[in-house]
Amino acid sequence: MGIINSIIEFSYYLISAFIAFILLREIVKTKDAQEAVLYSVIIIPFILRILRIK
Amino acid sequence: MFLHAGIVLIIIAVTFAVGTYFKLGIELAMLLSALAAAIYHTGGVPVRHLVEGAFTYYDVSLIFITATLFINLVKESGGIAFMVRKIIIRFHEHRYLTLLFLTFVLMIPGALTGAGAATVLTVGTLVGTVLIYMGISETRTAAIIFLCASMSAAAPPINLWAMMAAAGANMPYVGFMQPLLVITVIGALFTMFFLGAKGENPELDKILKELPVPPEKMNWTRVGTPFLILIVLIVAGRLFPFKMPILGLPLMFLISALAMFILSPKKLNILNIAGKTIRSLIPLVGIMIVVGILIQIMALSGARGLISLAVVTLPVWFLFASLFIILPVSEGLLQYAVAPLLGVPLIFLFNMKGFNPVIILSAMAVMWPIGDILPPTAVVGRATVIELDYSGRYYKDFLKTCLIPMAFILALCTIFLVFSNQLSFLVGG
Amino acid sequence: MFKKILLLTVVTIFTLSFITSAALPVFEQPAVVTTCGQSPGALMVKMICQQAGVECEQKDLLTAADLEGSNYKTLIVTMGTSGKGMGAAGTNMNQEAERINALIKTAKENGLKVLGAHIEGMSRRVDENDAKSIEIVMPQSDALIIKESSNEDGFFTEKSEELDIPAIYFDKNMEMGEAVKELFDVQ
Amino acid sequence: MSSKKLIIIKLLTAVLIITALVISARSFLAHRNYKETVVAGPSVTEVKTLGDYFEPIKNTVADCNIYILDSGKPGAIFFVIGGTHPEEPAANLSAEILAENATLEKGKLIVAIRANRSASTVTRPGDAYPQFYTIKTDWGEKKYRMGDRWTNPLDSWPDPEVYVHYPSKQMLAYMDIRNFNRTWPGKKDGSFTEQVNYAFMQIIKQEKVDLFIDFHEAELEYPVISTIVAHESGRNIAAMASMMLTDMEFEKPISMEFSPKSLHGLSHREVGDYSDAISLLFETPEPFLDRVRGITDEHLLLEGKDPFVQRAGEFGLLYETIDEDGWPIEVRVGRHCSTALMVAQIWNQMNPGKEIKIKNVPKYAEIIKNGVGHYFKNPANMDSDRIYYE
Repeated sequence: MGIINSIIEFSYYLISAFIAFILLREIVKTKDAQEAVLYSVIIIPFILRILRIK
Repeated sequence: MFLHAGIVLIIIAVTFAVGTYFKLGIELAMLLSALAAAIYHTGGVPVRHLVEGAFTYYDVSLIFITATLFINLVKESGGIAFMVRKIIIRFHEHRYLTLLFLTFVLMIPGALTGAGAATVLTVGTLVGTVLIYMGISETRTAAIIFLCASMSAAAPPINLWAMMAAAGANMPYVGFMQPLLVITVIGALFTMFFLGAKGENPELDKILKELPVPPEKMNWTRVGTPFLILIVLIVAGRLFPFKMPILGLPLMFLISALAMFILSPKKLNILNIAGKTIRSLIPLVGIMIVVGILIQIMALSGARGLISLAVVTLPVWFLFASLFIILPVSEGLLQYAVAPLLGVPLIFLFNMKGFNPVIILSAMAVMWPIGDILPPTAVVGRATVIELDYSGRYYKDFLKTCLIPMAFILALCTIFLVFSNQLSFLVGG
Repeated sequence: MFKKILLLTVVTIFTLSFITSAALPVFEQPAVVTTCGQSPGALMVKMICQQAGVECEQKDLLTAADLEGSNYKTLIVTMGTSGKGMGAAGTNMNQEAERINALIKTAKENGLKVLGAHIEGMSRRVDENDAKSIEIVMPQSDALIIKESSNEDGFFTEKSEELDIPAIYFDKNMEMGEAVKELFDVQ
Repeated sequence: MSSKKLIIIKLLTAVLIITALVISARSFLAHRNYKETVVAGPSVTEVKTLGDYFEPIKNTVADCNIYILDSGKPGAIFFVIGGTHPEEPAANLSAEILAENATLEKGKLIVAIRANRSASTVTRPGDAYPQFYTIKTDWGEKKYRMGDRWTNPLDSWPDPEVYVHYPSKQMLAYMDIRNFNRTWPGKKDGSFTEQVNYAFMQIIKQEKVDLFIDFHEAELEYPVISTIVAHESGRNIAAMASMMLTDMEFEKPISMEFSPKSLHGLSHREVGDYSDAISLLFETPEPFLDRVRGITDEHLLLEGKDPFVQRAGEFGLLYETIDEDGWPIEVRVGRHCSTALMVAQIWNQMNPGKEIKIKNVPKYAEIIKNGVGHYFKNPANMDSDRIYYE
C-alpha cells in the first residue's frame, strides 16, 4: 500500500508540473498583457507545490 | 474594528469597480482589490498571505482540469457524437422519456463529485447537443445544463457545501441523503420539463445528416469503458474504502482519460489536447485562485468576519426571507468558502433556535450551487457557456432564462428551511 | 478573602433556607433520576445523592415501562440538553419530550413524586432545546431543585412562583447535597 | 499593444512574481522547518519518539517526541496530548507546561506536545493565520509554530472525494482524512494521519495507559465548549471534576458532555472503545477560531479579545460568554492544567492503591498570576541532554 500511495502522490506532482509547464508556455506565447499577468499569478501555487514548499 | 473592516470592504468594492472601468478582466480587478485591501490593512504588501490565499482552491482546480481533459478526449475520439446519435435514434419518439433519461445522465457526475463543473465538463456537451436537436433553443439548453449541473452538485451522496459546513460544525455527514435527494431531484426535473418540454420532436433523418459522424470503429465498448472505469473507481472507493488506495478525483479522471486514449478508434494527440484543455480552463482556474487570495485578505483584515457577523445577527424571520438571495450571491462571491464562512455560524444559529440542523443545512446546501451562475466568479455558469460554445448574451439571455426554475428551487429550499422540524422525518440514512 | 468567604457563607445559608411560598413536599427513597435532553445532569444528581446518603439510581433512557412494578418512590428529571454533536449525533428533542411526558404521567399514576432539577448552570439554558426541556419538566414537577447559577436571570424564581411549585436553591455543587438531604428529609 | 511594451510588461511581471515566490517560499520553509525548544522537566526519565512505537513513522514529519515522566513507583499511567489541532495553542502550551514542570511522586505521566506534528507545519489557505506566536517568559520570548486543524497536504496528498472513517464507515468531509481527531483509532496501512493515530494507539496499548487526555480549544459559537467530553468509562471522573473545578477554581464554570456514540473518529469515542484507557477531551474557548472573528492576528490568538465575537455574544449566538477581557491564553492554559490535575485527584480518590501523584504543575490561579511563560525554562541554562526539539 505504501508504494502505491507514493506512486499516487508522485503522479499529483506530475500533474501539477504539467499544468505549470503549459501555463509557462502560455505566458511566453500570449500577446495579451492582462493574460500574461494573470497566468503569472496562477502559476505561483503550482510552482510552490511542485517544489514541495507549500 | 467595525469601521476598519467596513473600510476594507469599501476599498475592495471601489478598487474592483475602478479596475473593471479601466477594462481590467474580472480576475485582475479582483486581484487588484485584494492587493489594495492588503496594503490598507497592513501598511505593506503581505506577500505570504497573498501567496497562501492562492492555494485555497488548488485541489478543486486540479479536478476541473482533469475532468475536462477526460471529456475532451472523449469528444476528440468521436465518442460524444457516437453517443448523441445513439440516444437520438433510440429515444427520438419518446420526448418525455428522453428528458427523464437526460436528467438522470446530468445528475450523475455532480452527485458523485460534488462539483457542478464536473457535470458541465463531462456530460454537458453531450446532453446539450441532444437537447438542441430536440428543438430546444440554445439559451434554454444552456439554462438546463447549468441548473441540472447545480442540482447534481447538490445531490447526494457528495454535497461539498453540506460536508464542509458539517465538518466545521462537528456534525457527522449522516442523514443528508434523503432531504438532499428530494430537493435536487424535484429541482432538476422541474427545470428539465419546464424548459425542455416544449419543442418539436426531431426528424431523425435530418438530424443524423447534420450530426458529425463518429469514426466507424467507435462503439459502446470503446466509449463506455472509460466512463465505466470512472464510475467503478468512485464506487469502489465507497464500497471498499479500506482496501482501495486513495486515488483522488483528478487521478480517477486521468485514468479514465488514459483508457479513452487507448480505446479511441482514431489516434489522439494527448499532449495537444491536454494543452488545449488547460488553456480553455485558465479563466476558471484563474478566478478560483484569485478568489482564494481575496478571501485570505478579507479574513486577515476582519472584512470576512464582518460579513459573517452581519448575516448571522439578522433576525431568523429575516434570514428565512433573505437566505435565498444571500446564499447564492455569497456563492458567486466566494465559491466553496461560503460553506465554512456562512454555513457554520448559520447552522449553529438555527440549531440554537431549535430548528433541525440536517434539514436546514440540506436546504442551504442546495441554494449555494445555484449561485455558481452569478458574478464575479460564476464558475459553473461560465463553464457552461464555454463548453456549449454558447453564442447568446450571458445575463440578458442565459441568466434570465434560468430565473424561473431558479426561483422554484429557491422557494422549495425556503420551505425546507421554514418547516425543518416538520420535515425532520426525512433525516434517515 | 475572609470577607468574601463570610459573604459567601451568608449568601449560601440564605439561599438554602429560601423556599418559595408553596410548601415543600417530602420526597421518599428510593429515587430514580433521568435526564430530559441527555445532559450529564442526571449523573451528577446520582453522585450527589450517593454522597448525601440518598438511594438513587441513574437511568438516562428510563421509560414509562421501567416504572411499572418498580419500587421507586421519587422520579428526578434533570432539565437542559447536551450540546455535543448535532444531526445524527445529537439528541432528538421530540423523542425526549415523548419519553419524559409518558414517564411523568406513569410516575404520577403510580404515586411517585416528581422532582425537577436544573443543576448545570446557564450553559444548559442557551438554546431552544434547553428551553423546551425546561418547558416539559418544570410544570409537571412537585418541587424543583435549582442551582443558583442556572437562575442568574431569576427565571426559575419567577416561573416557580407563577406555577406555584416549591423550589429549593443552592449555590455551589458541593452544597447540593444539603439541599438533597432537606428534600428527602435525611439527617 | 506594441510587442516591445508587451515584453516589458512580461519581464516586469516575471520579476514581481519571482520576488513573491522567493519571499513566500522563504517564509513557508522557515515555518515548516522551525524547531521549538523544550526543556525536559525533572521527572522526565526518557524521551522516546512516536516512531519507537510504530516503525513506519520513524524519522517522518510525524515523528514527535513522547516524554515519559516516571516516578519509579507503581501507580496509574496517564497520557496527555497537546497539538491534536495545532491551531489551538492552549493545547500544546499546556502539554509543554506538564513536560517541563511536572514531578511525579507516584505512577507515570506520558506527554506528547505536538501530537499531529505535520499539521503544525502549515497554516490554512484562506484563513490568514499568523505563522508564529510568541510567549513572554522570564528570560525572553519563546516562539511557536501556529498550525492548522489538518495535516499538511505536503505529507498527505491527495484527499479522497469523501472520507470514510475506519472502521465505522461513517462518511465525513474529504479533508477530515487529515484531521487527527477524526481518524482515531487509526489504521496500520491507512492514510498518513490514520497511521499517526495508529501509532498513538500503540503507545496507549504498549504503555498500558489508564487514562488518556486530549487538550483542545473551540470557537464560542460551538456548543461543545468549556467542557470535559467523556467516554462512558470516564463519566464519573469527568462529572466530579467539572463540579469541583466550577466550585473551587474557575470563575466561569466548566461543564461535561458525554461522548456521543454515533460520532466517530474522535479520541473521546475511539480511544475508549479500542483500548482499556479512559478517554477524556478538554475544551477551552478560543475566540480566534470563530467564523465571525475580526482582524486575524497574533493578538487575537493569544489575548482572545474580539469585538465581533463579543457582538455575536450580545445577540445570544454564543455558547460561552465573552467580554472586553476576552479569553487570554493564561486563562485557557490555566483551565487545562487545573482540569488535568483535578482529574488526577479524582482518579486517586476512585482508585485507591493505584494513584498518580503529580506535583509542581501550576494551577489556574497561578498561571493567571504569573503568565504562561513563567513556567518555561531557559534552554540556555540547561544541559544539552535535557533539551529537545518539537
